[in-house]
Amino acid sequence: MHDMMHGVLGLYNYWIVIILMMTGFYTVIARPNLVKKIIGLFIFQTSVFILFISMAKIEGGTAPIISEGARIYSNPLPHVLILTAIVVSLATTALALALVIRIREAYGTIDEDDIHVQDEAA
Amino acid sequence: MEEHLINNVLLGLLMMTGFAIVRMKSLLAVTMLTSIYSLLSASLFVVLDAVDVALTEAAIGAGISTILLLATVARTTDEEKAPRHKPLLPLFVVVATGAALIYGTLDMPNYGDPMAPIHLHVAPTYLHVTPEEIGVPNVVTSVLASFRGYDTLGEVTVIFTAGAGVLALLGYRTRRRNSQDPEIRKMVVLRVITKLFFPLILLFALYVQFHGDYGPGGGFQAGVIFATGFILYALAYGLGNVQRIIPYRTLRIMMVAGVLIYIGVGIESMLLGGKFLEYRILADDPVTGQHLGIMLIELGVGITVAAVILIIYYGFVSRRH
Amino acid sequence: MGTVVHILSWICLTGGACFVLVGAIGVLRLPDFYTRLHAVSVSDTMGAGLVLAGLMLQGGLSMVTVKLVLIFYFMIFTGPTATHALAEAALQAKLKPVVDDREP
Amino acid sequence: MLSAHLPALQVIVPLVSAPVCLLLRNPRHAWAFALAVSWVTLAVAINLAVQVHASGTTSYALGAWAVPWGIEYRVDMASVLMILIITTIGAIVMPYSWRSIGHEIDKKHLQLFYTCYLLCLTGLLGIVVTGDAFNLFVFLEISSLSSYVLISLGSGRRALTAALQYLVMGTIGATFILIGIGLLYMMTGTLNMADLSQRLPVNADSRTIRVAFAFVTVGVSIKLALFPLHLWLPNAYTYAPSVVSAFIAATATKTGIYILLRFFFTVFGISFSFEAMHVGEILMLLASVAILVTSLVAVFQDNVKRMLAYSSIGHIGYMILGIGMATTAGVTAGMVHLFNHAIIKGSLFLAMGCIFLRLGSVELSDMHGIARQMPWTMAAFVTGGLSLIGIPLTAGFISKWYLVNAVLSIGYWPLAVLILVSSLLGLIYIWRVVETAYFQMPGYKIRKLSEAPAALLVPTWLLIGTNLYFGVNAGLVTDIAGQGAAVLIGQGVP
Repeated sequence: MHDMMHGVLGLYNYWIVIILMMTGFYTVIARPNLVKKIIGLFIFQTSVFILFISMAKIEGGTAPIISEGARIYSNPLPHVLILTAIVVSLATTALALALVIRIREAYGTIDEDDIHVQDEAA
Repeated sequence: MEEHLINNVLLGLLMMTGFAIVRMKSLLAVTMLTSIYSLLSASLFVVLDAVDVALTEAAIGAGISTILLLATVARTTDEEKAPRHKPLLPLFVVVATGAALIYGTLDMPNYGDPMAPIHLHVAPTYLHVTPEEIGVPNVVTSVLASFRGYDTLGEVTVIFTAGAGVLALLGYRTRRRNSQDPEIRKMVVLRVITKLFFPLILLFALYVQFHGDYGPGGGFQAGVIFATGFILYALAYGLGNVQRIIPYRTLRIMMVAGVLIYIGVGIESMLLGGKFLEYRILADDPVTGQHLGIMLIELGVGITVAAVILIIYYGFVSRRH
Repeated sequence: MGTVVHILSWICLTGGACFVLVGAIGVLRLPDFYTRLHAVSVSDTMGAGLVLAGLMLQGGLSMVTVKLVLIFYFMIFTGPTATHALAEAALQAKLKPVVDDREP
Repeated sequence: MLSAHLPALQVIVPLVSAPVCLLLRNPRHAWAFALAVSWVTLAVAINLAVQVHASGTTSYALGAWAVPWGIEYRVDMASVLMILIITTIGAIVMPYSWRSIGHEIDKKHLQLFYTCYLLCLTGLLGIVVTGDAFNLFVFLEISSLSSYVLISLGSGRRALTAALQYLVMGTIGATFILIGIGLLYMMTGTLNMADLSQRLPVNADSRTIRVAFAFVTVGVSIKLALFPLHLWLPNAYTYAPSVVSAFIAATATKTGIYILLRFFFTVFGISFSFEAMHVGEILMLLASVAILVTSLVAVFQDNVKRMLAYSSIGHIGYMILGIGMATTAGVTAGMVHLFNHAIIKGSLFLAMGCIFLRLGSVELSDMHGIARQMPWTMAAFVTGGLSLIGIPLTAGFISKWYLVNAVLSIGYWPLAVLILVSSLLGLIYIWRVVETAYFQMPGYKIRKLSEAPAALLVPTWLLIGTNLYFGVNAGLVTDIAGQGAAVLIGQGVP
């Protein structure tokens, strides 16, 4: 029982982050609106970043900038990975939104169902 | 204790924002909520000691991504139609994925546990070696630019790809001078304040660029802030006026130059007899060499990022409504 | 650090928080865009100013305080400008304020 | 001096050329430049292959940081096979591209097209040579983002939706891979693949590692279009410009399979992947369904490019089937087919590009009697088609021979029947094209057509020639594939 409590207290942060990730994931796959899809993708990715940064944290640590008086530093490596991943996410978002603008110009709609109907008719 | 409290409050706010994003139909409102979501996660990153990441997330997620989303919503539509099918399959997929992930957490080390494997292997070396061999206090910068400098080259290439992609998809149009909305021209306060802040933002970008070795910051964040200055100017004074200051052709050269500076440093170190991106042989003293290498590649990153973001912005905004 | 400074700083921080809270309640309770904007802008500028002042007292004479002063300077300019631009945009979009036209 | 840097040069050469290409003013110069670069890349690849063949697995420490603190390039025989596929296809497709792409996309986009092509090449090669899990993710994104752009440049608005659909699914896949890598990192503290494989057995059977395995597998399966996660592929291949269809069909999904091989055999290890997680059985089941279903669907397609796309999903099934067996014979068969299918599908898509150039369509209903006007193009298509079916003396036969042998050696004879049935289905869909092109009366529009220009025919026939050569003289490919499989399974020289 004690073990279980310990586990819950130690892991609930991750569980909340997983719920956040799934919120984004759901928006991507369930919504027909293309802008909403891309926002979902963005939320999904941002939440994965939170997962990575959470694992870098050390209880009582400080930011990994070497300074007098600090003894424990949080792990810098996930920070580096996520810096890269944020850039990747921006690149993806920009490209996706550019495509959405072009799709709107070509189809007059950004709703996946409508686009499907138009494609079937053609 | 306080840290945990702040942490929990932020996570709670993130959940509320996330659910609101799923439920709301107005895309404009959802865009603003997305920006808030990003800002909240940036705050969370500060609490979790990831200051560099926080700065980047605030600039990218809450800043640039929001601008791009707004531009898209303005050029498409604001209302989301209701889905035609009941989302049963997506719901099932999401629940299954989430359950799998939660199952996976059960054997994970506890949050904040100093004895977790990631804190024992590889990372401690970075913290020990950085002061002697690289000589910059910000370990994130040293790992980013030196130990895993090649990943960062990949990252610059990714953003370069995005720039090329948006150019291919949206192209660019040059606007005439003073061609913005007459309505914005009436907003005198906004225009005066913009003029006041424009140089300060550029100055701040330079600070972030060159202070990245010592504090949070670096080429990436600086490039974004630099671009934001110009975007602000474009909002208040019209795209045409900014395109006169930095025309498209300059941007294209900048975007290429940044990547080439980065790769150039790598090739130079190869020519001097080292491995690709081996900075320590760039100068007589290895630590100076590391310093020099990091400074140069951060400069390359900054130039490319600033140019690409402006190119993307030009592409989005010059598209007709 | 003296106890007096400490107490003063906490007074500022709590006061600032109260102002922000009042602003938030205003956004929820007030009837239309303009009044809401009014509530949030005025009280937020004050609230943020007080919080920053409290933090400066905590920081003492150091680099941190210099940075806080800069942030203060930044906020005092941008907050009202943003509010002004919002109100202006709303006016131009022909958003009518809700007017209480009952007889007094 | 250069030979020491070969692994790095393999990626840096196209990487440094991409930005330069964007600066070139004249599109023809951009093309000539990209052409030269893809040939140099092929030359580097051949040198690297010889080097690895002679002296075993080669490692290159980027930034001279020791493993596992820095990023490492690690080239073994399995990577060599992939490098050769990617660079060969790249080198053959480039001369073809000038006439074909010049016809299909706007003039002002040509520099951007070649830039994105070089970026895609960079990304694919980066995935194949890297020994670092996160670096793999970064280069995967470079190749994916550039291929989204390349696909979106196709003519017609459906190219845009195809690209966006691919982007959304691809990003979900990449994010799954990122989650998997994150969990792996969390349990081991390292990102280097060799180091991971050392440290994983200690806590291999933890629930976290199992989930990490599942996420990496699902993520990569989206990227390589494993049935039923293939939904993005038919549209992407159908509406992309012809050259892009050929290049991506021949390289991108193959690279996905390579990533799967790397993770299954190198990172997680054969005993964890196939014994603890039973991924072999799952993969073989999905692959069997894929082979049957997509071959059936392909029979009913009227757009030839779409038909080829469905056939690709089926052939990905063949490769996965081989890998799923997890025996040396099976993995060898999978890798042999990896190479052979790349040259077969490449040549078929190139032949379709010739037809698209002249006809402006690849619908069967528009192609009546086209073989009379374009005999060389259709002859290339038929030869490629025969190879796709697996007629002896073609490379396709070698693949199927290896695959059937591998299946029979573990006694799964129903699978051999399945391969036979799907080959018959292949015969049917190729026959539909042959029947239309050779035995129907050409319409008025067709009679005005002339044969495709030599600039297109020569590269197409070059691939067909390669195909026939490896159909007779399969030694080189089977040798490399066999060594690659041995290295992966752990029986070869490390």
